[in-house]
Amino acid sequence: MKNYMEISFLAKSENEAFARVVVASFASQLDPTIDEIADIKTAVSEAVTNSIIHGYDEDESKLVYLKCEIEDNTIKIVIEDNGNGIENIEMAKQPLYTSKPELERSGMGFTVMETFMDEMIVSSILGEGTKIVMKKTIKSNKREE
Amino acid sequence: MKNYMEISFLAKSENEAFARVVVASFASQLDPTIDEIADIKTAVSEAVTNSIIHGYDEDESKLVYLKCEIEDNTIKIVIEDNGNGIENIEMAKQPLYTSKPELERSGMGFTVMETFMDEMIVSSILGEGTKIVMKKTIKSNKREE
Amino acid sequence: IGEIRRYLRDNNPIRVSRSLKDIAYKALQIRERLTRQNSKEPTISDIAKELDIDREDIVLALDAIQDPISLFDPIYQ
Ligand SMILES: Nc1ncnc2c1ncn2[C@@H]1O[C@H](COP(=O)(O)OP(=O)(O)O)[C@@H](O)[C@H]1O
Ligand SMILES: Nc1ncnc2c1ncn2[C@@H]1O[C@H](COP(=O)(O)OP(=O)(O)O)[C@@H](O)[C@H]1O
Ligand SMILES: [Mg+2]
Ligand SMILES: [Mg+2]
Repeated sequence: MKNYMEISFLAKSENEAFARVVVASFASQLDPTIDEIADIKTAVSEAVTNSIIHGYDEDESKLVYLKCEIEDNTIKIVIEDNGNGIENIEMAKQPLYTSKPELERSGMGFTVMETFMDEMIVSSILGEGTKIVMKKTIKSNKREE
Repeated sequence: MKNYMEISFLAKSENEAFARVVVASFASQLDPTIDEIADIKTAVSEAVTNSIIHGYDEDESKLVYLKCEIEDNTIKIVIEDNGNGIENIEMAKQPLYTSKPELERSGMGFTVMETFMDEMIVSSILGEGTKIVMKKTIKSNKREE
Repeated sequence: IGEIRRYLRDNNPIRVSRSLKDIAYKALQIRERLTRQNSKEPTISDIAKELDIDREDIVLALDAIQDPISLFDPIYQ
């Protein structure tokens, strides 16, 4: 199976739940389990929240870009912003590292994305923006019944 | 309240259900009733189906474009394709008119959109594509409580 | 082979499609109850509050029990 969609939306916190459901609904074509969809939704939430809070400093006039590609049983999700960018990606990916401790961030966003998805790649240019590419293969629909 | 999103997706029939969930879930920010959500979903389904079947003759490599804008209690939905276009819009809008009777189309798509939404405007250029603009104001969240 | 079958059955995780239907039926029950209680249709937030899930998730769930979309029905029903 092959499918594709892309969406952009304002960097408003209300749109985080929206983005999660958009991806969940697109991914549902792969007939995932509840756990698999929960993993995907959590990873998307973390990435979108990062774009809103860190990328755009909550400037609600900016846009977050999301692309989904399905190929066979794998969904590839790309989340991008044209925001602040990350100076040191290795440091940012460390568990518990956060540049906004004052907002009571947990610093676990990247760790969650890496744990819940099969693959996660971060690329970023300071002052230009950040792009997260995540992949997950839905294995469960290969079962015999 | 103000919000905005735009999405594009392949002209595959699977994406009709996806598109209506995307719009309905965006519209849920206006706190509609289940009935109001059903109206919006039905209208979006009709417009997206038209783009896939009539605009693109089911060429799944083409893209359907959808934009949603929320302002106060009104949602504006724009659905566009770069497909065949409509020669005579007035005729196309007539109840029961269909150019594809062989596909057992009902010819009621435009009538449904007009009935379920507060406003519907069709524009089209033959050989270039079709654009449907629909609006609906959600009244239920104006209720006193 | 019987054992493998049983293993597969016992470890057959719940499909999302199934759980969405459960949520949707619950949402419709809550709608019935609230409509009776308040003599008006509840909004999606009213229902979301009772189920303690996002409005968007209820929309997704309700779509899972939608009749196969019929382009004929809405007008004539
Ligand atoms: N989209 C982004 N734009 C700019 N900086 C980001 C972005 N995403 C993550 N970061 C940086 O990486 C750090 C770690 O991110 P994360 O693991 O999600 O933790 P948290 O969001 O709790 O701070 C953030 O504190 C921030 O400095
Ligand atoms: N996006 C479109 N591109 C080209 N033609 C269209 C499009 N949408 C509608 N039409 C034309 O308008 C007619 C009426 O549309 P509709 O009321 O939805 O009925 P039906 O889809 O059942 O034919 C179609 O048969 C088709 O000729
Ligand atoms: Mg984070
Ligand atoms: Mg039609």
